[in-house]
Amino acid sequence: MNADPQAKAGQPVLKVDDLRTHIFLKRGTVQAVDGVSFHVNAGETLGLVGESGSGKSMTSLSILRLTPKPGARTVSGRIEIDGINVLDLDEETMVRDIRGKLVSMISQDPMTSLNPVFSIGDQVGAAFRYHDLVQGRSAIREAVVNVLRRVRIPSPERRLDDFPHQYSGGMRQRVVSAMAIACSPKLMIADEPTSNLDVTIQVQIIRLLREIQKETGVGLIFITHDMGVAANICDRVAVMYAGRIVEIGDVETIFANPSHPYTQGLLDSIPHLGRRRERLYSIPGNPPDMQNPPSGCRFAARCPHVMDKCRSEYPPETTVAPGHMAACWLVGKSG
Amino acid sequence: MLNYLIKRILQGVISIIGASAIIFAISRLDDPTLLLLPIDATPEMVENLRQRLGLDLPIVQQYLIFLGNALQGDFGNSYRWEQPALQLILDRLPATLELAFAGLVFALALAIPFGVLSAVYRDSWFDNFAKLFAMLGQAMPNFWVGLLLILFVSVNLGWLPAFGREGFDSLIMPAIALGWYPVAAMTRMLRSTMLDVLDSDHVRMARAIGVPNRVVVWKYALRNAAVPLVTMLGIYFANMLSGAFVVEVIFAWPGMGRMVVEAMFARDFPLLQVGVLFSAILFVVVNLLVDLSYGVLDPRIRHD
Amino acid sequence: MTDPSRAAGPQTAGHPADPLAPSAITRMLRHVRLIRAGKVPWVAGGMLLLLVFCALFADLIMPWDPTALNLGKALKPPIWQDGSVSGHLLGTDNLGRDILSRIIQGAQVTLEVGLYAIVLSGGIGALMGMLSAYFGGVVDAVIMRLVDIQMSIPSIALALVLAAALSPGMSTVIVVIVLSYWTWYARIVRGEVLSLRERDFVKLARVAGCSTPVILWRHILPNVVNTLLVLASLQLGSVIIFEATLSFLGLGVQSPQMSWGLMLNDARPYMTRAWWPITLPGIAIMIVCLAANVFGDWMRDTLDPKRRQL
Amino acid sequence: MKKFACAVAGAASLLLCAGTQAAEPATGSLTIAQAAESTMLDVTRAAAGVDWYILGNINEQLLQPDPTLEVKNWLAEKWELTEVDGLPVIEIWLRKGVKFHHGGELTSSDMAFAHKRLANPDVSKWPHYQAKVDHIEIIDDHHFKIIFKEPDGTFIPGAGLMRLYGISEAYYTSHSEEEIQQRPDGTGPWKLVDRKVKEEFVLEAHDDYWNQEHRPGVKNLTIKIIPEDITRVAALQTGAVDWIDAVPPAMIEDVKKMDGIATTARPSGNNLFMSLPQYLDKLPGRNDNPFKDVRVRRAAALAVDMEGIIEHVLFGQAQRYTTTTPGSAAYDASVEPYPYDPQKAKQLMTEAGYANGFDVNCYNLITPREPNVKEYGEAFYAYLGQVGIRCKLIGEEYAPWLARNNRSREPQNDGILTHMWGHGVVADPGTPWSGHMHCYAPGEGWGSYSHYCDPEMDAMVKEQATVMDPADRIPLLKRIGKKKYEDVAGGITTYVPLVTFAWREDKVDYKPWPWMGFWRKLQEIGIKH
Amino acid sequence: MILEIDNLVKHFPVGGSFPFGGSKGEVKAVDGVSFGIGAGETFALVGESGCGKTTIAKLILLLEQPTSGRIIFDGTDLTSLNRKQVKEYRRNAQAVFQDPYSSLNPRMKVRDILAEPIRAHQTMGRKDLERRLDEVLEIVGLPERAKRNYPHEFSGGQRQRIAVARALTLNPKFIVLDEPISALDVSIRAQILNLLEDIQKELGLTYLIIAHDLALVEHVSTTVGVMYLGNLVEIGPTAQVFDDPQHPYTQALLAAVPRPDPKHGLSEQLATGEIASALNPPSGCKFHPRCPHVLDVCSQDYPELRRIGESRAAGCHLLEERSA
Repeated sequence: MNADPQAKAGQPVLKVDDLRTHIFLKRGTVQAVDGVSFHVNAGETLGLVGESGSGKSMTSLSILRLTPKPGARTVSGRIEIDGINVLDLDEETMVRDIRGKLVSMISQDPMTSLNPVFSIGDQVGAAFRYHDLVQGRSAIREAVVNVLRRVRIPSPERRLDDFPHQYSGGMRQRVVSAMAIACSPKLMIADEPTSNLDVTIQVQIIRLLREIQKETGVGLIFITHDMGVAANICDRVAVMYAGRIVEIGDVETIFANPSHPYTQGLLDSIPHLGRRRERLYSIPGNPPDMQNPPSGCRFAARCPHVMDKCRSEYPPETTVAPGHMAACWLVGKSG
Repeated sequence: MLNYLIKRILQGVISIIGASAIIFAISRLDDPTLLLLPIDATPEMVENLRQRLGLDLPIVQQYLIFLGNALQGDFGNSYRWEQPALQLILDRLPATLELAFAGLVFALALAIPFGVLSAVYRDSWFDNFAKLFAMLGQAMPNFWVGLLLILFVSVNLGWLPAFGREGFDSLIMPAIALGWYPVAAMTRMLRSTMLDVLDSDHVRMARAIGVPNRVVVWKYALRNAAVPLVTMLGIYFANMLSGAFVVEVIFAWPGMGRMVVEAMFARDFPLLQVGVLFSAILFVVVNLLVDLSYGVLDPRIRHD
Repeated sequence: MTDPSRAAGPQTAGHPADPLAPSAITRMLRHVRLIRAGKVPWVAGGMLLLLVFCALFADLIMPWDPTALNLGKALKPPIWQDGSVSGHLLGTDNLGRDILSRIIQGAQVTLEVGLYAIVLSGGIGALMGMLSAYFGGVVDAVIMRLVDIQMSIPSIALALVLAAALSPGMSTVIVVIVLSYWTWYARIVRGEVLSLRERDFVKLARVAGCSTPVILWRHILPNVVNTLLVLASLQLGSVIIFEATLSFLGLGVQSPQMSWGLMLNDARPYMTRAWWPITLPGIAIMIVCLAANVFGDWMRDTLDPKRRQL
Repeated sequence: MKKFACAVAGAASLLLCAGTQAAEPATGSLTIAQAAESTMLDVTRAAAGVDWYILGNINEQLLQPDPTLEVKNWLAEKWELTEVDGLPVIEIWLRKGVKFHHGGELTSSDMAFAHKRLANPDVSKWPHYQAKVDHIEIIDDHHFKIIFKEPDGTFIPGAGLMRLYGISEAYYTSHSEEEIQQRPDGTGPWKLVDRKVKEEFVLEAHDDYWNQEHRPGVKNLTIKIIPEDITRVAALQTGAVDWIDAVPPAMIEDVKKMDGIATTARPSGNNLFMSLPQYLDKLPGRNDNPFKDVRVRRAAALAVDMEGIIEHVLFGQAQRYTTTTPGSAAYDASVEPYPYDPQKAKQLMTEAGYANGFDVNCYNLITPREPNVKEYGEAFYAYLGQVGIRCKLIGEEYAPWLARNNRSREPQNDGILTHMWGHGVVADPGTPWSGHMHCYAPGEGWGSYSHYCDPEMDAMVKEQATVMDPADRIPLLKRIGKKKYEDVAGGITTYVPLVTFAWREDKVDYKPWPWMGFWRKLQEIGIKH
Repeated sequence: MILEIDNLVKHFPVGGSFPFGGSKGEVKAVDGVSFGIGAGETFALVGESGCGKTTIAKLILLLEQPTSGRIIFDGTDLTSLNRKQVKEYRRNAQAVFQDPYSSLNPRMKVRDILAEPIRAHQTMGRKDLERRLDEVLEIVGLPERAKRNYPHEFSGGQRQRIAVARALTLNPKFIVLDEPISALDVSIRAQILNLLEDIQKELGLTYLIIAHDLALVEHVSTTVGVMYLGNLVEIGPTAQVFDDPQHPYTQALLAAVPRPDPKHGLSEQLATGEIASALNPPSGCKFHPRCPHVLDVCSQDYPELRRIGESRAAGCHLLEERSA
């Protein structure tokens, strides 16, 4: 893994190796994340694309070690952030040294990601206060103003003592971003940060994240279900289906030359602006029940190219081209 | 906020007038004169008394007279004490308020740690213990708790005074008897609110930037749970008042509850009326305060 | 409180800004976790069944006539204590009546009061709540003001006034309980219906051309049934306590009818002499209430995965 | 001790004691507890029995019984019953040197004022007791005459004991009605100095009290109101209070066993009986009324083991009575209560034609006006069932019960009814008998509580109402009592409750006195030294 | 024209309830909107959240009463119908809503859900009813046995099929589709979209589709109306509007759509700021605070829709300048 050939810019800030996070329920176990491996380099954006329930959010929470308790638990794997395996750390160290400082998160819904009863200054300031980076009221205030300015909040001095409900949706997402970047983490996880925003605002946030990344060189995991957004922001894309990564590669490759039938189907089934009035491809069937996933390829039941082997054996991750891997028996065959 | 306040006060006034009309109407279903005279009183004496009390008038007229006088602060004389009923109640009000307040404090003192820790350590032994302990309070009539406390703590052990209102000691047992009941509901509400808050995006966000658990729980989350908790306090205040009627009797607590209970047995309607009306007024006022506190507790409402 | 669904105006963004809304994962987790955590409370359910059994077959299972006096056997302790007399498992009261038999018979009154009160208050409250929410406007305002008025009168105080006017008794107890509890149902059902009314299937039923009664009957009511069941099961415990309290104050069920609260009242003078008459009916109340509450909690967890504050 | 000396000198030397030797003012303080609270502290307005618990210590009458229940001249030094123009006149010589709490000395005009106030129906709860008095003629400050319009048999030894209280005209006319209730004035041994409703009364010994022989031995007395029985007993046990009244029957044994606690039991002013609906021609659901047959009434009286009920239900806190209790003008020791004889009862039932018994409504008073009254009723009715008088038990709370008692109210009594008051304890049964033994005569004031009707009895009851002279009156009352007993008239007499007082023996010096406040008169209570 | 909307206005009062009046203000959800839908057409209303498109759908479905304006369906004005006429209208106009979880009554079996519209309108023999239900189920591609199940036994996509089936039971002419696929999983969306297209072709239906996804709108609609804060800012045949947007808002909206094509580059940001509150909308052109081409006149005068070419219109002062 160290000699990862795809490492484009900088060193990997995150390496995830065979991560398995399961949700344990009385009636069975949901294998929400079931053997996921990928890495993120500094200054790079990795898109984690997939439908709801494909395990992308659970992957990101596993990295932060914030999987919902009790119930969800990371059962195996390795998560290295900046060379530290966070799965070995105790909770106290996670709080003190990792979360916020090494890795942080921008959560999905700007309307619910801010605590309604504390002021913006208070909430953004928490990142400084609890990491002992900045001491004293006025110093923290100043730091907050600075970081709010970095996320392009107009006249942050005046809006510091406002409460979240006094901010618009887009502004709130900027505040959340400010909280995430406050302590200059090396890795940032953005979990569908724009899917609840209107397109005109989405554009603003995407641009902001790009700019922040350029300024700080932070590694970014961008989780989305929208192929368009992924194409817009990501350097590399990992496509998840039913708890596993089915395809991973450069963004150009994935969109131009998708190798996994799921990726292909997904791209064919969404309407593209400018390509009007063509009949869309529709992926038949429904995603599998994650409590009883099929033993073979999880996409087998919906795949137009399904073979007998697909139903019995899970296809290994196969290199299609350098830096482009897909988990499909077809790839192995043709490639 | 001001509009809202005016609206709430108006609503409160409507409630109180409505309550007074209902209580008045019910009270007039019975004729209390026999209880107010010696057993060998002559029919003329009964008639004389009925006239003096105004009970011979049509009920609507009686109510309008009552309402008119009440607006001038005259709630009539107690039949039995022949003193202004309002004064009798007002004299006793502080004791009742003290008891209700103590009951709420006791309930909160248990419910807050129970609710918060149950949510944090959900499904643990503590969660189960807190649930059981709280539920026990909800499963026992407060008078029974009171009697058992008197029997064991006062009579057998001699630790606390069994009656009266003298100092903090005498407040403990009535407060327990009164305050235990709502603990379960408050704990459950807090636990479930805390669970929701602890599962919420903003708490996850706070954790994600490295805010320590104790801060998340005791500052971020608890503060979010404050509004539902205070709302509940407002509603349970009525429960405390209701409970006080019984607990005061058991512990010989000199509050208005006991007086009102006796007024019922004596069919002392003016006193009963004022007592019940004051409970209603207290309830309305407390809930108005609760509504006002939302503004303090929740900035969204403050700026509305 | 202002009603959010009416005040919020036309179009809220796709996602209501509820800061407490748990995420999708947690929602899923919670739903399932509750089924895991909320084991069917066999013990509680069994206790309630026992109560029903006692009430239904009281005449068959009572070892003694619960009203038969035997002054010579007054205040004899339960069977396991010295001085007990044979045949009286839980001892006798001050008139030598068998406490076990009286507790069994008390179960009858307890259940009777409970059922009447629950059915009536639930029925009235649900109807009021549904009408209030579905029609809104003046209907809503009038019903809600009634609720306010009702809520502002403490239930014991109402019982006092009613008892003074109507004379205490079982029917007065039921009237008081119904008057005190209908508001509870009405408020919760109203909230429920307000949100149901905004649910798409109700709107679609209107689009389909269904009349209001049909919508109320087929779409609204079946969807508040769970709530009503949960409320009813939670109410049982509190009705038992309430009835006991009223009877204890002398406002409730009156001798020669008997209830556990009345037994406690009767036993009060002897509590220093004999622990059993004051303790055992109280324990009966406690057990049944505990069972009712545990059962109600379980119902809430099972039937009300949203876990609103019922 | 001067007090002691006076007591030895005896009642005859009362005047001497009071006139010549001023006792040292009492000192110290005691806290006692009572179960029930007096509400109306004005002798004119007070109606409830409990009001006298306090008023009995503040106000005094012309005559009063002493601890042996013998009626003594009290505020009256001497009185005489005469007749002028065929109408009775009572001439009274008032005791001299009787001082009011708030100053001034009792005079004849105060008594005339008391009469006027008591006769005023707008103020008084007792105008009917003054109805036959025409006026009071004042002769001098300590000598007046009560002039009657018509004879009033119960006026002198009656329930009112001349029915005139020594109240200060000056005080009552210069204070508002509210003030009077807050701080009543009187001549009694105790003066009310403070009062907290539902909490306590603070009394102070009246230093100028005229009766030096029977006076408080303590200066300050606080009466706490503790209605809860257990709490009250616990308060005595823990020493929070030094004396309590109404020890609950169930706890008598416990209290007696306590260290350093003394108790005494005294008959209360109440008497219980079971009223039979003899006035009806038909009982509900029947074509006849078995209770019209005296054999059935006697059977009912014989059917109940009252001794057993007293022992087990009332814990011995009761005594049986027949006509009236000792101390009453009509008391007749020769009349024994009906024994418990179910055989005889069944036989009488058979003779009367009710061998198979019959069903009847039985109204049971459930409000604890007396301890365990509900249980007593339950037990009583259960015994009746054993001889075939099968009860349909119906519990009634005090207010509806009171209405059922009263013949002018609906619903009227159509069954057996737990009843109380009506035979007159301490003094004279004339007034209650007028209500209970005479046929109901609407508008005439007779039989307003009567469920019994018999012409012969009517004549006797009417007669006693006009006979004022004790010499003639007492034999007449005894005749009525005898007939009442034999006919089981007005109901089956059952028991007189006993009230038990308990106090800390080492601290309290207490001698019970009877009064309308039924022994709560704290005439002689003091601290032991 | 099967449906014509004429100067439709819907204002919602905020706050205030009986008997305490005193409303705080009005949300101008729909503020004078006119358009027409031809038979067999698919008309799309597009715009960001809060623009009033869903309110228009509700008004058309008679779930809300308009403040003013007219809605003419097949020549009759819906705002003045009696109860019977309303029922008749409902036969012809049905709807499919966004959330397939909320739009099916969880307490009813699929059979009853589907039969409900029929039962509300006519008495039909049991056999005929079953036959009709089977028909619609076949149309939406569900097996007959689905009738016996409850909604929770189906996946989101299947539920949306049931919802479509229900809309079809009465053989309506016109269906309102309010965000019909946005609540579905990405891989399911195309299924429903294709289904809707097939049904339209087969049954000759007219659709009004409410959506915020421009790619979707371009894909399905024949005519499009772009809404902003309660106003229609641009309307015209979809192809023309998308190829050559005239209103700056349309332009910004289109530019902002992320293309699933990495070569296309980052979407452009042509509008600044965020949508204003409908409670307190900006004066003049409501888009002017965000408009990159704002003129002085924009903040003062409301730009009425101006006809552009044969079948298009847009409401912008720039167009006046251009034409002037």
